[in-house]
Amino acid sequence: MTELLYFTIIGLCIGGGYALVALGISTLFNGTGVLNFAQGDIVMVAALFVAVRTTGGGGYLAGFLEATAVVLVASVLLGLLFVRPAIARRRDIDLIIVGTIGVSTVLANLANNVLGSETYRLTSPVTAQAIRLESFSISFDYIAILLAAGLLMAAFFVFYKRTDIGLQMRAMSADVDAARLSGVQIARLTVVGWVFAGIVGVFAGVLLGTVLLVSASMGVALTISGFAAAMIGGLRHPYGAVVGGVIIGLAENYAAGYLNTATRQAIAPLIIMAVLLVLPQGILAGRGIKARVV
Amino acid sequence: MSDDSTRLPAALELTGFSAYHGSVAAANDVSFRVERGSAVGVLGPNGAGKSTLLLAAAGFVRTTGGLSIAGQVADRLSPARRRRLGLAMVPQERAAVLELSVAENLRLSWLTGRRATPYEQARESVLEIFPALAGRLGDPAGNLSGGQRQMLAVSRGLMATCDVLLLDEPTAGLSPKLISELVQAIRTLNERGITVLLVEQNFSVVERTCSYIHVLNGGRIVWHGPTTGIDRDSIGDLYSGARRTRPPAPRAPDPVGEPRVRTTVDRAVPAGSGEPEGT
Amino acid sequence: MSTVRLSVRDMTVQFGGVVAVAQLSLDVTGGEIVALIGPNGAGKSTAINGLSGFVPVRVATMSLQFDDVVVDLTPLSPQQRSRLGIVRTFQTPRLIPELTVWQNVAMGSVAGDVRRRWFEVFGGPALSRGARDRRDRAVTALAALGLDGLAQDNPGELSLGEQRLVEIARSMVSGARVLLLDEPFAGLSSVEQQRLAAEIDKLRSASVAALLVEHNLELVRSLADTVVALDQGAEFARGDAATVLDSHEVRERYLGEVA
Amino acid sequence: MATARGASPATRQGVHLVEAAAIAAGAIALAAVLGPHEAQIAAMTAIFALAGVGLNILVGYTGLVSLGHVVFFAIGAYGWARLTESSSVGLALLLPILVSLLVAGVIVLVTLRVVGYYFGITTLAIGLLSVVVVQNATPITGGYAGISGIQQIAVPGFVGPGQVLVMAGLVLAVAYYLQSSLRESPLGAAMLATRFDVPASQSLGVSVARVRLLAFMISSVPVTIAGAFLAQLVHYIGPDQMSMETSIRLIAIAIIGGRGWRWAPVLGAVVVVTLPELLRPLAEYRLVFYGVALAFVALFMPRGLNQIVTWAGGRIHALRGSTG
Amino acid sequence: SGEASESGEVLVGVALPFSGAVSRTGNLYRKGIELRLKQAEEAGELGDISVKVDYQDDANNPSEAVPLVTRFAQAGAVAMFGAHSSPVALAQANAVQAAGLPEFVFGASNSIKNPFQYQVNARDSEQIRNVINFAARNNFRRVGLFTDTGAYGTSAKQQLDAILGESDLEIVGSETFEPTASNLAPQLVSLRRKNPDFVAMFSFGTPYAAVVKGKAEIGWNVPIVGNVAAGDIAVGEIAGKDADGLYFMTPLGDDTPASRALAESWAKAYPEDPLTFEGATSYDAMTVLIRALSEGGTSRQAVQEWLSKATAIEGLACGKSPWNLTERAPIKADDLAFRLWKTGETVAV
Ligand SMILES: Nc1ncnc2c1ncn2[C@@H]1O[C@H](COP(=O)(O)OP(=O)(O)OP(=O)(O)O)[C@@H](O)[C@H]1O
Ligand SMILES: Nc1ncnc2c1ncn2[C@@H]1O[C@H](COP(=O)(O)OP(=O)(O)OP(=O)(O)O)[C@@H](O)[C@H]1O
Ligand SMILES: CC(C)C[C@H](N)C(=O)O
Ligand SMILES: [Mg+2]
Ligand SMILES: [Mg+2]
Repeated sequence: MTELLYFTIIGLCIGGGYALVALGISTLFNGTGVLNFAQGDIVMVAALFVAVRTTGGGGYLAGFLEATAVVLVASVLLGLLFVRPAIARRRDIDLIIVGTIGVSTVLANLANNVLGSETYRLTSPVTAQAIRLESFSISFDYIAILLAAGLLMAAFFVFYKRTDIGLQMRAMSADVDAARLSGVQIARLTVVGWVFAGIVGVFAGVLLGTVLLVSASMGVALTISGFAAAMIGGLRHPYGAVVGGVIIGLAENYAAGYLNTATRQAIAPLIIMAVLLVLPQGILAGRGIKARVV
Repeated sequence: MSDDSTRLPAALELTGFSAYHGSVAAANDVSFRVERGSAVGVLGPNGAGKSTLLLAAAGFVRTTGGLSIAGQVADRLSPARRRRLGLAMVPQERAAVLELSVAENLRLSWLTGRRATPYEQARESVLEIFPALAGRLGDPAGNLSGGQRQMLAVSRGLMATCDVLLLDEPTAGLSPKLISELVQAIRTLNERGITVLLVEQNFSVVERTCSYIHVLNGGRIVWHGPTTGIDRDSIGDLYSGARRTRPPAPRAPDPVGEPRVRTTVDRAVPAGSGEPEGT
Repeated sequence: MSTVRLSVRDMTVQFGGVVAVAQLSLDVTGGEIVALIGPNGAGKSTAINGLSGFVPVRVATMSLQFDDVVVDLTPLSPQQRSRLGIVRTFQTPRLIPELTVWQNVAMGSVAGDVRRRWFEVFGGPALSRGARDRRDRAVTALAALGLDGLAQDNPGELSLGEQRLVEIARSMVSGARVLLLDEPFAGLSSVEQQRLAAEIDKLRSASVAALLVEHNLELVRSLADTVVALDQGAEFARGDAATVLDSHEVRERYLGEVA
Repeated sequence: MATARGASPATRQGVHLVEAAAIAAGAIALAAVLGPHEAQIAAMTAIFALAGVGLNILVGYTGLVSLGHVVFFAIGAYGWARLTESSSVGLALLLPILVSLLVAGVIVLVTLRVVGYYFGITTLAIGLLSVVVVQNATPITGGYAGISGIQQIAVPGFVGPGQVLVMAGLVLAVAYYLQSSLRESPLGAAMLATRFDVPASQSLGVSVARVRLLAFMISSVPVTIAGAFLAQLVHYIGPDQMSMETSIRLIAIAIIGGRGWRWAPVLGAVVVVTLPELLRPLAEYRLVFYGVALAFVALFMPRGLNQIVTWAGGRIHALRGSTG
Repeated sequence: SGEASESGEVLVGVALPFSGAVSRTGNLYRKGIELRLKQAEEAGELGDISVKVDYQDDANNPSEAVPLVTRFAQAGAVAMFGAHSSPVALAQANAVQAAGLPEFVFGASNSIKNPFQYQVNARDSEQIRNVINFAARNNFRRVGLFTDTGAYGTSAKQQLDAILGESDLEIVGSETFEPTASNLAPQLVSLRRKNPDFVAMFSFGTPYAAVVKGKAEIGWNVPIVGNVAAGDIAVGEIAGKDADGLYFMTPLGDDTPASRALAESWAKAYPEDPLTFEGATSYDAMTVLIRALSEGGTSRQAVQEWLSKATAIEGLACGKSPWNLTERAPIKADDLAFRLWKTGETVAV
C-alpha cells in the first residue's frame, strides 16, 4: 500500500516535470504557433548552466539568476530568428519541425562544447528536506516541481485568456496574416513568446535538474516527454500539459514498479497513439474552433 | 467647414505612389488626395491593383513614392505605426482571425487601434450598425456565414477608432439590405469627420457614398473625377482590355516545370521585405 | 437519356441550437438554373454544404438522378458526390497554392478520375497524352473567362476576383452534372460579371443542373428559372424570378424596403 | 491553345528520363573512379537520397510529416539481413517491401483523423515504439548487438562499396523518375491538393484518406529498399542506426533539398550525408554547423536548395541574355 | 593500398565519440593515447618512426564509424583505435577485416570475435566472473540483477544470466532501467521485494549515480557491485554520500610500478581529470602499439602479425598479469581489483 502511494506521489511529481517541459512547448505554441523541438534543450541549457556554476562555487540561487539571464538572452535571439519566418508565413509544420530541430542540435552541441560533457545533479536549498513514508523519502524537490507546474499553468491560463497581450498572441498563433493585418506587432510578440518559453525552461531546468541527471545530451529525451504530455492533453490548453504530464508520469511509474522497463519505455508512445486515435486533438480538444467550410 | 478643409492637410495623400509584388508594380505611379471627412472611391476591373494599393497604403506591401496621413509623412512607417496614426484597413482577405470569437476579434482590433473611445462604447456603436453580430459575440468568427464575416470585417475596421478607413470591397457578399445600411454607415462616418477610401465593384454603392472616384486599370489611374462625371456604362468601358498578362519574368529556364512554392494563398507581404523567394 | 435531377426533401441542418437550414426541399433539373437567395446567414451556403456533403444533415431523401438511375446521396462523402458529378464552388475561393493556375483548373477535370488514371504515375505516353488533353481543356476554360494570360501563374499571385474566376473555371471543366455555385459574382467587376453570366447561361444548353446562390438580384433575374428565398433557414418564397423578386416578402425581408 | 507557357508534358517527361539516366550513369562513373572511402560515402549518400525520395513524396507532395519513417528503414535493413541468411535475394528485397506496405497501411488507418503536428508526434511515437521493438525482439533483430556479417549483392566489375553505390544509384534513378512522373500525374496533383486544402480536395472528388494511404505506402517503399542497401553497405545493422535521428535526417533531406522539388532527395542527401564528412576538419563544431544549416534552410530558405538553383539559373539566364 | 611511407611516418587512426552523450569517455581515451605517445616521443622509444594520429568523431554511431575504417585504411593507417561501444565494434568488424587493419577496441562485449579486433578492456564475461569472486568473498548467495536497456546493459545481461546461472549464486530478481529515466525508484522497489543479498549492476558510468540516489530515496541499504564503469568520477561527484556501498572493479591497480608511474604522469599532464580505467587502457593500448611498431615493423601486415602473436606483454598499468593479445582480450577476472565508493571518494577493498 505504501508502495502504491509512493509510486503515485512520485508519478505525480515526475508528471509535473514532464508538464513543465510541456508548458514551455504549449506556451510557445499558443503564443506564436511554433511547435518547439528545442524546448528540452532550453531546459538543458538552464540546468547545465546552473550545474556548472554551482560546482564552480556559485550558489543555487545565484546560478538560477545567471541561468535566467543566459536563457533570456538566448530566447530573445531565438525569437528574433523566428520573426522573419513568421512574417513570411513559413508556418509549414515540416519547416518548423526541421528548423527547431536544427536549433536543438545547435544548443546541444554548443552546450557540450562550451559547458562540457560532464554529468551533474543539482542540489537545491530544499533537497535535504523530505517527506518520510516508512522507508521511502520524498524530497521537497519533487514537491516543488509539482507546485511549479501548477502555478505556471495557472499563470499562463490567466495570461492568455485574460490579458490583451495574450489575446494578440493567440491571434498571431492562429493566423499570422490576419493578426498582422489587424495591427498585431508580430516581431515583438514573437520575441515575447520565446522569452516566456525561455522562462518556463529555466524553471523546468533548475527544478528538474534536482531530480535527474543533468548533461548536455539530456535535451532530446526531455523534449519527447514534453511532447507526449502536451499532445495527450491537447496543445491548445495550458492545463492540457499538466493533465498529459501527470498521466504519463503515473503510467510510467506504475509500469516500471509493477511491470517492466520495456513496458515503461513503450507506455508513453502507446498512450499517445491510443489517445490520438480516439481524440485526434488530445484529451482537452475543446469546442471545434476549426473554421467551417464556406 | 468645407472651406477650412482645403487649407488643412489632406487626410490621406499619395504622390507618385507605386506598390510592388516582387519586381512587378501592381500599382503604378498613383497620386491623389483624400480630404478629411470625405469618401473617395477606387474602382477598377479585377486584378487592377486596387487591393494592392490599399495594402500598400496600410504598409503591408513594398512601395515607392510618397504617402502622408493627415500631413504626416508615413511611407516608411510600420503598419502598426500607421494604424496608430489613425489609418485602419478592412482587407479583402483574412479580415478576421477565424479561430477567435467575434468579441475577441473586435477587442483585438480596438487594442491595436487608437483607442480613442473606450472599448465598450466603441463596441456598442458598431453593433448598432450590425445588430446581427450582437447575438454571436461568443461564437468563433469561423462559424459565421460569409456575409456575417464581412460584417465583422467592417466592424473591426470601425473598432480601430480611426481617422481614415480603407475599405476593400466591403459589400461583397452582403445582402442588399445590409448594403443600404452600410452606405448609411459610411455617410455617418463622413459626418463624424472620418475619411473613407472605398474600393468597390458595386457602382451604385460608390454613387451613393463617394463624391470623387479614381478608376484604376493595370495599376494606373485611367480616369478620375467627381462621381457625377461618369455613369455605370462608361465605367465599364474603362475596364476593357483589363486583363494583365504578366511579362515573362526573367526566371530560370523553368528547369522544373513546377511553380514556385507558395504556401498560403494570401498576399500580405511585409513592407520593404527583401524576401529571397519574391521572384 | 433522361435528364439530370438533384432532389432533396426536408433537409435540416442544425449547429447546436442554431437551425441553419430548416426543412428545405429542392429539385434542380438539367438545363435549369435555380437561384437561392436570402439575407446574410439565411442558410444558403449551408444548404450547398448539405447538398455537397460537407455538413451532416437530417433529410427525408436526397438523391441524384441521371442516366435512368437514382443514387441516394445521404450516405455519400463529399468526394463521392463530386465523383458523381455534383461539383461546387466556395464562397471564399479555394485554390491549390503549389499548382499553377492551369494545373488548378486541370485538377477539375481529373481529380475524380485518379483511380482510373493511376497508370499515369509511371509516366510515358499515357501521362503525356492525358496531361496535354487536360491542359488544353483548362486553357480553353480559362480563355472563356478571359484568364488565359494567367494560366502559368501561381494562384497566390492573383487578385481575389481572379481567384474566384479560376475556381469557377475549374468547376466548369469538371464535366459536372450538377453545379453548386456559391456567390460566383461577388467581387467581380461588371465586365467580368457579364462574361461569367454568359458562361453560366451556356450551362443550360449543356444540360447541366445549376444551383446559384447570389445576392446580386439583377443577375439572378436575368439567369434564374426558379428562385427560392430563404430566411433563417426556412423557405419563404418560391417561383419564377420575376414573381419572387418582386414579391412583397422579398422586398421587405431581403431588400429591407419597408412597404 | 498553346498560350500556356512552359514545356509540354511530353518534353518534361523526356527531361526526367534523361536526368534519371544521368543519375545512374553518375553513380556508375563514381563507383569506377572513387577510392573505397569516397565510394562508401557516395554510396551512403545514394542510399539516403533513395530514402529521401520517399520523404520527398510524403512531405513535399502531401505535406504529411512523418517522424517515424525509420520503421521502414528498419524493416528493409533487418529484413535483408535475416532473409539473406536463408532465402534468396529476391525474397529478401520483396518481402520487406510487402511488410512495409502493410505497416504503412496500418499506421495510416490508426492516424487517419490525426492532422498536422499531431500526426508528426504520433509518427514520432511509432518511431520510438519501433526502436523498443527492435531492441527487444532479440531473436529477429539480434537486440542491441544487432546483426553483423550481412551479405551484399555482388556487382561484377566493381569492388567493395562501389558495388552498393552502383546498385543504389540504379534504384535511385528509377525512383527519381517515378517520383517526377508522380508529380505530373493526377495522383500527384491530388496529393498536392490534400496538402493544402482538404475541403477543396474533397470538392474535386479526391478522397483525402485514400491519398494519404497511398502516399504513405508509396513513400515507405524507397525507404525500405534504402534500409536494405544500408545493411549491405555497412554489413551490420543495429538499433543505434534506427534512432529518431535517422527519421529526422530523412526529413531534413527533403526540406534542405526543397520539399517537393524533384532534385530535393539527391541534393538534400549531399548536404545531409556528404557535407558532414567534408566538415570533419571542424571537429567538435561539425554538428553545430550542421544544426545551423538545418535551422537556416528551414527558416530562411523554405524552398531549400531549389531556391539557390533557381536563383543561379536566373543569373546565368540573365547574363547570357545580356551578353549574347 | 598504401602502407607506411618511406619517410618513416606512420598513420594511426582513432575513431571515438567526441560528440554527444559519451563524448567525455571518448576524450578520456584520447588523453591516454596522447599522453603515451608524447612520452614515447620524448624518450625516443620510436627511433626514427614518427607516428601521426588522426582523431575522428564517430558519434558512437555504427553508420558513421564504418566509413571511418575505410577512411583510415585508404589513408594508409597501420592500425586504429576505436569503438567505445560494442555495436560499433561489431559494425566495424567487416571493414577492418577487409582492409586488414588491426583495431584496438574498447568495447566489452563477448560477441566481438574478429581476428583484427583486439579488446583491451575486460570483457563482460570476465567482469561477471569477478562478480562471483565478490560474492564468494562476502558470502553472498542471493543476487539481484540491474542492467540498463542500452547497448552495454543488454549485452551484459545475457552474459550475466548465462554465467551466474551456472554459478552457485541464485538470481532472485532481475530488473532493467532506461539510462535516461528520471526516476529509478520503481524498479529498485521491485528488486527489493526479492530481497537479494547484493545487487550486480552493469551499465555505463553516470546511471550509477541515479541508481544510488534512487536507492537512498527508497531507503534500501544493499551493497551494489558494478562493472568497471561504476568508477566514473561523476558517480562520486553527483551522488556523494549516497554512493556509499557501491563497489566497482577496475583493471587499474594501484600497487604496480607501471600504474603508479602512470598516475603520476597523468596527474601532471591532466590535473583537472582524475585517472580512470579509460585513460589507463588507451594508454596501455598505445604502449602495445608502440612496441608493435618498433619490434614488428611499420606496415599494416607487420603490426597485425606482431599483435596476433603477442604474449606476455609486461609493464602495463592495467591488469595484474602480463597481457596475452593472442586471446584478443587480455584482461581477466583476476586482473580486476575492487574498489568502494565512500563519501564521494573511492577506496580499495
Ligand atoms: N502576391 C502577389 N504576387 C504577385 N502578384 C500579385 C500578388 N498579389 C496580387 N498580384 C497581382 O497584382 C495585380 C493586382 O492585384 P490586386 O489584388 O491588387 O487586384 P484588385 O484590383 O484588388 O482585384 P480584385 O478586384 O479582383 O480584388 C493582379 O494582377 C494580381 O494578379
Ligand atoms: N459550423 C457552424 N457552427 C455554428 N453556426 C454555423 C456554422 N455554420 C453556419 N452557421 C450559422 O448558420 C447560419 C447560416 O449560415 P450560412 O453560411 O449558410 O449563411 P448564408 O445564407 O450563406 O449567408 P451569407 O449570405 O452571409 O453567405 C449562420 O447564422 C451561420 O452563422
Ligand atoms: C562501460 C563500458 C565498459 C562500456 C563498453 N565500452 C561497451 O559498451 O562495451
Ligand atoms: Mg482586390
Ligand atoms: Mg454564404
